[in-house]
Amino acid sequence: MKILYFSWLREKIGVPFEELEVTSSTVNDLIKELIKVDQKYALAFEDIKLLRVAVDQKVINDLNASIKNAKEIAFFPPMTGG
Amino acid sequence: MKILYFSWLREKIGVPFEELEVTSSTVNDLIKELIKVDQKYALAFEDIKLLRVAVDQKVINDLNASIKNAKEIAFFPPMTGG
Amino acid sequence: MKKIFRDCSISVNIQNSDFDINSEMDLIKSEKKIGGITNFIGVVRDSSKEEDQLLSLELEHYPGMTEKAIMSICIEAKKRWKPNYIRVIHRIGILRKGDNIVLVITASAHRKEAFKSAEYIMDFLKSRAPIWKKEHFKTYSKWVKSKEKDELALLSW
Amino acid sequence: MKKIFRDCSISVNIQNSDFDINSEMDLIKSEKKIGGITNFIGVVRDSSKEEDQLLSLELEHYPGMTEKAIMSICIEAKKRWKPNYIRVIHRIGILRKGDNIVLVITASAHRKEAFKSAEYIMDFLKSRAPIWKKEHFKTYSKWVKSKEKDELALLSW
Repeated sequence: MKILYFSWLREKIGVPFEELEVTSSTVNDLIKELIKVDQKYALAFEDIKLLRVAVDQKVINDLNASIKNAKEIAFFPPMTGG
Repeated sequence: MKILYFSWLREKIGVPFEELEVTSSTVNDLIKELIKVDQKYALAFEDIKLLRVAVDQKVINDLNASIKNAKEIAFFPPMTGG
Repeated sequence: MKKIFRDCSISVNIQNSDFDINSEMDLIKSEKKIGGITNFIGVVRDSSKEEDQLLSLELEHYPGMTEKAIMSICIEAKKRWKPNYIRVIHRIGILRKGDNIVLVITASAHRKEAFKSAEYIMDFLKSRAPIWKKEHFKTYSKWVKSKEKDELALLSW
Repeated sequence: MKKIFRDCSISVNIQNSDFDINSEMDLIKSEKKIGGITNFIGVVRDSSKEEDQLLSLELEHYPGMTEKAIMSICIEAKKRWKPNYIRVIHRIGILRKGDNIVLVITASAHRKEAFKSAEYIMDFLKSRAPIWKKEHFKTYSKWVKSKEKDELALLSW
């Protein structure tokens, strides 16, 4: 699964994206799975209020959203476009 | 006193402006005074709902507005700018 | 009525000639603290039901009063939303389909103030600027009627 | 994502390069039945309290998703107000003070639909387009924080 990071989340993780084999079936589980792998994920995901997630380029509003069959998951802070 | 006409009021009166000696002291009286002078004024001022008046380049909302000391009075239909 | 931008953030012109949006924009962007610029351009539209009936649109105005009336509208917009810059150019004379009629540019630090100012100015130009339009179609001419909804739009401000 | 105007009245571009407002406008004015064109231009503003502190503004985005997200916003605006034409250009990369960031053009027969569409699109671009801004000042850099009022603005639509 391709996992992408943007803005200061990218800076905290240290890479714009990575290809990982994951076993989780929801976004929430994926976050927990990543935190177990490395401390940097714990730091990046520390303030859950500032965390936004897109599954296959669609923003999800519930961290219990399924990621089964998903091709890419993106983590980023609130958008500041325009 | 300078009296100006715009849009179809100008077309009905036949001139864009005229200099007239008037004795009226309100817009309403001026309208009556003009109508006595010529039938064309009666036709132009026929539909009072469509008549707008500016005294010295300020739109007045009450036809009883004074025109004493006024330099120019303008008659025109509702504006269609923009 | 043309004012030097540095001295006054409101500038109004009534003119026969066309305007160039890019050069108007360049004037504004040289200003500090501008984050959002809204502009509205009104263009001559063929209002006939069948296509290609409009030959020209004639715009008559009340010289002297037009500039004052538009300036008053701009001053009110400036009071309400404090945009940094307001620019209005209204053309008069004979125009053709697709020609520019009016340009309103408003600029401020944030978008909301720019949008509201421009919309307010356009709403008031419609029925508070002493300008009258006459449409010349292939087979007849007629003065454009004021619309009740334009008058109602003013009540919302 | 670049669409030919004749085939689709919505067109969205994400690009590093600048845009030219006049040529974008010319494209629209060739269209029939356009009476009003609203456009909004967002420019890089120095948000520092002292003057001349901003060196550059860096815009990062989510390639692929950005175009889709902006297109969805435009489609919603099109549904609500039926403007004849919507054009959005959002720049990314490194920009300097006064540089153009974003252009939104909406055109319709009447002004209200053009104004509302442009304002709606700008409001949603702020917090629904996957773009992030980093300000580089002389002595430090920081990611622009999202504003609560931008989120609240969406509730008014």
